[in-house]
Amino acid sequence: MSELTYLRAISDGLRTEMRDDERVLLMGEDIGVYGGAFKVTDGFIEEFGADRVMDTPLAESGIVGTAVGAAVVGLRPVCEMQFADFVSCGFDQIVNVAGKMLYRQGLPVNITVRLPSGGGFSGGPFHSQNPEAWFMHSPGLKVVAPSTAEDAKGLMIASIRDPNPVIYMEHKNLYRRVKGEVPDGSYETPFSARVARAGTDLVVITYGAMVHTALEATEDLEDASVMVLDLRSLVPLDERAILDAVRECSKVVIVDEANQTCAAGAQVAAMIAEHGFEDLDGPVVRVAAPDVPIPFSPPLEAAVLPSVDRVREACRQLLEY
Amino acid sequence: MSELTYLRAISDGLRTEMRDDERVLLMGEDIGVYGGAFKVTDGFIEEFGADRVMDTPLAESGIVGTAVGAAVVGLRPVCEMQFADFVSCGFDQIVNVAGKMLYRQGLPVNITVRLPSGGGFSGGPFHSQNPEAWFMHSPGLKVVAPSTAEDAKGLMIASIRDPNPVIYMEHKNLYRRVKGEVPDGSYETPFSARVARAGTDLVVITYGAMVHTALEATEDLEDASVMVLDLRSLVPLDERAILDAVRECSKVVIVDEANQTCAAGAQVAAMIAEHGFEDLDGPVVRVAAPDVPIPFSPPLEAAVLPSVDRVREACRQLLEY
Amino acid sequence: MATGSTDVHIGPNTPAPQSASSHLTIDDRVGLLRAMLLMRAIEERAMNLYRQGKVPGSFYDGFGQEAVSVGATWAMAGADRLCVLHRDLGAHLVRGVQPSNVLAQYMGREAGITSGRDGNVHFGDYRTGCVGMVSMLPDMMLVAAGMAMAFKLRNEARCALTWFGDGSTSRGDFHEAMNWAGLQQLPVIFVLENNQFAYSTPIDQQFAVNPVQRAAGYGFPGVSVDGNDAEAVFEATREARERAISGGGPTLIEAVTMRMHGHGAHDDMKYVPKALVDEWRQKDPIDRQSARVRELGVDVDALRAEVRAEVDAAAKQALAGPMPDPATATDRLFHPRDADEILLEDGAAPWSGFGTSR
Amino acid sequence: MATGSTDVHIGPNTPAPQSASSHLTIDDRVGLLRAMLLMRAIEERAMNLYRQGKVPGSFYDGFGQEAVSVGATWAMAGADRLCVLHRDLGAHLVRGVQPSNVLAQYMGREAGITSGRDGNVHFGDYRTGCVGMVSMLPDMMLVAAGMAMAFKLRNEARCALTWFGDGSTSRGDFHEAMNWAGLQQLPVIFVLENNQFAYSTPIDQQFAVNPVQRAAGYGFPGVSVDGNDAEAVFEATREARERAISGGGPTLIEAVTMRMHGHGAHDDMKYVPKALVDEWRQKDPIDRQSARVRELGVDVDALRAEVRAEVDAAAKQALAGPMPDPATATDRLFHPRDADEILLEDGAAPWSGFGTSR
Ligand SMILES: Cc1ncc(C[n+]2csc(CCOP(=O)(O)OP(=O)(O)O)c2C)c(N)n1
Ligand SMILES: Cc1ncc(C[n+]2csc(CCOP(=O)(O)OP(=O)(O)O)c2C)c(N)n1
Ligand SMILES: [Mg+2]
Ligand SMILES: [Mg+2]
Repeated sequence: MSELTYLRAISDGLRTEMRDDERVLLMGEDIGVYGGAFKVTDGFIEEFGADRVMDTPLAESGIVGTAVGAAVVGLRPVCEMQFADFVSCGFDQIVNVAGKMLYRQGLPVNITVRLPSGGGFSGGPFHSQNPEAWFMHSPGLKVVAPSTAEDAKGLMIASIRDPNPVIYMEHKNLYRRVKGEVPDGSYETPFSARVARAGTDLVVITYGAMVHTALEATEDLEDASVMVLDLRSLVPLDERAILDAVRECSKVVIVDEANQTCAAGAQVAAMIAEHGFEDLDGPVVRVAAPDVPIPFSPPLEAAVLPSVDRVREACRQLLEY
Repeated sequence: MSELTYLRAISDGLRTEMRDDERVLLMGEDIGVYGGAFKVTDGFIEEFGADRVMDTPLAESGIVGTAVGAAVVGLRPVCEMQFADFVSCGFDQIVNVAGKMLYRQGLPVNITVRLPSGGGFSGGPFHSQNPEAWFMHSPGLKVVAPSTAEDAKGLMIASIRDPNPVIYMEHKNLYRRVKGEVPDGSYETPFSARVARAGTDLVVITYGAMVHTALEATEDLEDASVMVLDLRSLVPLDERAILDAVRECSKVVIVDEANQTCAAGAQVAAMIAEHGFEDLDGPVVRVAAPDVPIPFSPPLEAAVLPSVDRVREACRQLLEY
Repeated sequence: MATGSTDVHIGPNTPAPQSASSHLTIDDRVGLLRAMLLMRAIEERAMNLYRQGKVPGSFYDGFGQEAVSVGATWAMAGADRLCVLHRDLGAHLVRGVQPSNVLAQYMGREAGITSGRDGNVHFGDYRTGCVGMVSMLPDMMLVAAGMAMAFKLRNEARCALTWFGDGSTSRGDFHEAMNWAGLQQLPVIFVLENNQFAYSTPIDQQFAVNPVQRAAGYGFPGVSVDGNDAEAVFEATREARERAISGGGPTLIEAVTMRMHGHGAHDDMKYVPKALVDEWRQKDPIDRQSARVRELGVDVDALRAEVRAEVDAAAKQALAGPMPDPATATDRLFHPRDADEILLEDGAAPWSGFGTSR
Repeated sequence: MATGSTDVHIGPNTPAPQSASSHLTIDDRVGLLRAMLLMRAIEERAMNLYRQGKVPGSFYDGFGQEAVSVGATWAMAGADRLCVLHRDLGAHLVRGVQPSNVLAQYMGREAGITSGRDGNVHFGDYRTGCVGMVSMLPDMMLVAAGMAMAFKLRNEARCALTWFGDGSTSRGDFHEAMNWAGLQQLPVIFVLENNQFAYSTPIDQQFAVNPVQRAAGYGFPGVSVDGNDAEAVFEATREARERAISGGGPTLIEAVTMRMHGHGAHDDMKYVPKALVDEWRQKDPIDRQSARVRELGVDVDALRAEVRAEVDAAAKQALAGPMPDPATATDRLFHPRDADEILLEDGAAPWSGFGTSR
């Protein structure tokens, strides 16, 4: 066990798997000599060399497309988009080439695509997006979103080993803010949900950075016992854990940092409205970013991103329902 | 009034607006000399010339990006993606350039992007997609999806006149299958829902081709009175009409041809679960395509796309609830 | 065995006449013809099946362009890897895909390469070292570059090859792949199949300068070759492969040809000047190769008859096969963790230069 | 008025000496210097404000590259249209954007061009004929091509210009824009700002062949120019504009320069060889232009002092302005149907060749 930041835990996951498996290589812009825009791969090029820590041209479609090619002949590329926002430039290769290869022709595509995502530090409209829902809506891709250092490492290792394309959402606002005990060596975190805090009166269902917002918002909520369910994996979605939580608590708040329409939270809410309806003791409440680009200026950004206060208020109102 | 197919109604909308407004120009692959892969613009180049019915290179990012440029200096481009599926290749220009320009810098982008979408004729994984949810999740874009010939024309004219980027979903499987009386001359269909059939026991909420599936499935459903609500516009979403229908009927089936996770139907279901909860008399049932690419072979495709039978069965079960 | 040796050969390793590539035996030259005949016969049969309503969706063929896929594939070793495009059925046949499976594919049957999940020539049989295309053009150029990148990283003497059309060069992925390949000097061969049109759009509405001239701007050679001459395409590809596997980097080969049918079965191509079609009909690649091997004393009519019989049998077999079971429609979305790893496997490589026909 | 005429001029229309472009008056030459000084002073002030925690997010500047944006914009008419990139603050200044609004923009204040919706140099003031960039590079090349397409379709003697970096040339949109512009022979100018690096990645890891050499492959000229010489950049752009508005089509201009600061304020650029930085420090574009106008008898120190005072006042004004009201955060997602149409408007065009300084 070592105490690591979320960021170092990601690095540790990558390093562990690269040491164990020489098929793993990293590809991305400025990940080699510079160590990555966020320094996730700091020191990697010294240990693994430029062939396995590849500084690529500024070309997201190129990164994903060549990674697919390398994967089907036996490598296991992990691609970094410098910011999750730039994945729009490699979108087609992900959804049409990587996502549909196995279903169509029986050929698995073992790539992992790292998306440093999310807002909270004045990144503005192009450095704050949470694009996971685009990929949830695109069949053939797995999507994971760790919230803790331990899961960041374990999900990284599991993503690389998974024979399918995995979109790995890493929230930039957790990189240095979140620390935790992380097991040494190799381990995998399953693609399933985790009860971040047990509770019986209400469940907050969320993932990524919003797990921490939810925990903080409900820490001290009068006398209510609030469960926080951390989804960890969005595809596959742990429907059983969600429905169990709904059965246990009867009241649900879903928190999502992404723009609300058709977000991950919409899918969770819809699934509950269909399969957990009888267990519900109140409306399925959602807290998410309104449908606008994430603004740059701190007061505007704070008004848009789901805050501890907004989540607390939503829980409070629902508890009173 | 003339009786037109859905396809001809789209053409009529384009032609009407091009005659009225010389700023309107069409851009796309094979839309000029050939008249478009589906012949929507058949004869246009003869009437309007190659400058206004522009055969472009095979480059979707190029089509959208240059259209944005032309729009901000005063033209009103209508872009055709040859199939909706290829919009993934112009995705970035739509979501990041067109969608965010007004919010960021106060400059509206008046473009319309036509997406011939949907399955039902063995188009296979790359000629059958329904990508509207990607755009619903991307702020700054309007999204419309007509189901009738009359609305196809009226929404086309309204989309072109709307100063914002509009994603116009035209379902290929309606092109020649659906006919209707269409007013001559110029008119606009509002970006709001329409009651396709009144009813009081259950409402099927849907849009596009599935409106017809829903109508057929519930035409003769024992003695139940089934409302069918045709959303017509997905952004903005007519939440009031949806909630009114839920209040009236208390039971809801949502039908969506797209892959189910994070689809338009997920958003509608989530919205109802939050704001219509008290009016619900049963689970919010969804019928959608499972999360796989749309297969080519007729028996497989039929197993995946929502069918009249599946919708009828879902309604029947919910009515019995 | 779909292609390669044939009953109609004169004898192994008979030297080819001066006029032809000195790297082709007579067996090779007949093999090239046979593969082209087979491609054409399968596609003609498929077109008939389409007209009979047995092929769902639309249907696309490579009539008149057979030399491009057959000639290029003939130069590829078993361990090489290919991304095969929509005019290039010949590549699949040379690599060993069976005609009956191709016809089953077109008809959406269970025995099709994709088991009915994808249609027409949108397939790749990973057991032959081929990745099937996606529709989005030319996405596969990047996949091919990526395979070559892996070969280079692992220091393997192998190469990757893909085809794409003239129109496809307008898209960004063309550029990203060209730049990547040139920058990393990858063992990859890009075959630009210039058939004068992209759907209805002639090349002069696609680009101001022929893209083959762009190769230099990426740091590697671009060569033009008569795309209706299978031996010329073979030879250009062979040279490119030599360069690739010896560390000399990528090559862009422009195969100049003509799309002799409509874009798809639904397209009457009335936008193409009749004179142009007439002109190219004179250059039919099968006629050309037939004349060559006929001069060598090969009984081409017998070869044609043999191929026809093979396709008849294949069609019969394909038609007898079942459609896929709808209950399987949602299977295989994800590969299980505990299942065997699946990677591209070696394909057939009939060229005599590899010392073995399979 | 941010730039253009100045108090320190010698007299209008004094002919420029032989060594400089014959199209620049002394006023022009001083104006170029003044705009560069202003750009540098604003960015230096912004960097201080960033260090004081007054600029949220990161901060990006164009230190050492001032000649590229200022020189190119100087050649553009009011009716021309620009897409301005992240090293090109000078373009905004020449077009008439006020320094206080720029500083307010960096600080996320209400008076910023985007009212706090976007950060740093991600802005465009449509009232000056400029479209602000999106981060995705080089998406704006297509937008610029599209504006030029509209001009050509409407038969207007106007052109569009945009900048982009060496690294950005690797992306597909570069190619789609180049191809589109060449095919349609559009009145567009592409200024490739080759500052030797894309973030940490040197140009030899971005491409095998300098992209300026690719222009020919798209059917139009590519020219290289000393990007640290404002007058040379002006002259190349002026010529390109002449060609563009007279129907001669696009031009790719490579402005060779060096990124003298880190990629952003957070970047110590230790990956850049010190010798390289030292070498380029000798070529500072402001020093060069200062020497020139000093030779003409202009009091450069007074000019510097004037600019400094202007920026002091601007900073004061910007700091005094409020942050945006959070209640407005979701406004203006869509433009109302009944609101006035908003299009790009004409910007300032101070070049004497246009006969008016505004
Ligand atoms: C990205 C993309 N856009 C549009 C299409 C639709 N489409 C299919 S084939 C074709 C023309 C392709 O022309 P070319 O590349 O010359 O290949 P050819 O069919 O002539 O062999 C088009 C536009 C596509 N497949 N991919
Ligand atoms: C499509 C895209 N991918 C990644 C980035 C992240 N990024 C921002 S600037 C930069 C380097 C740009 O280099 P260059 O084009 O040479 O411009 P410079 O900053 O040197 O002026 C990168 C990789 C981006 N902005 N856009
Ligand atoms: Mg072609
Ligand atoms: Mg640069």
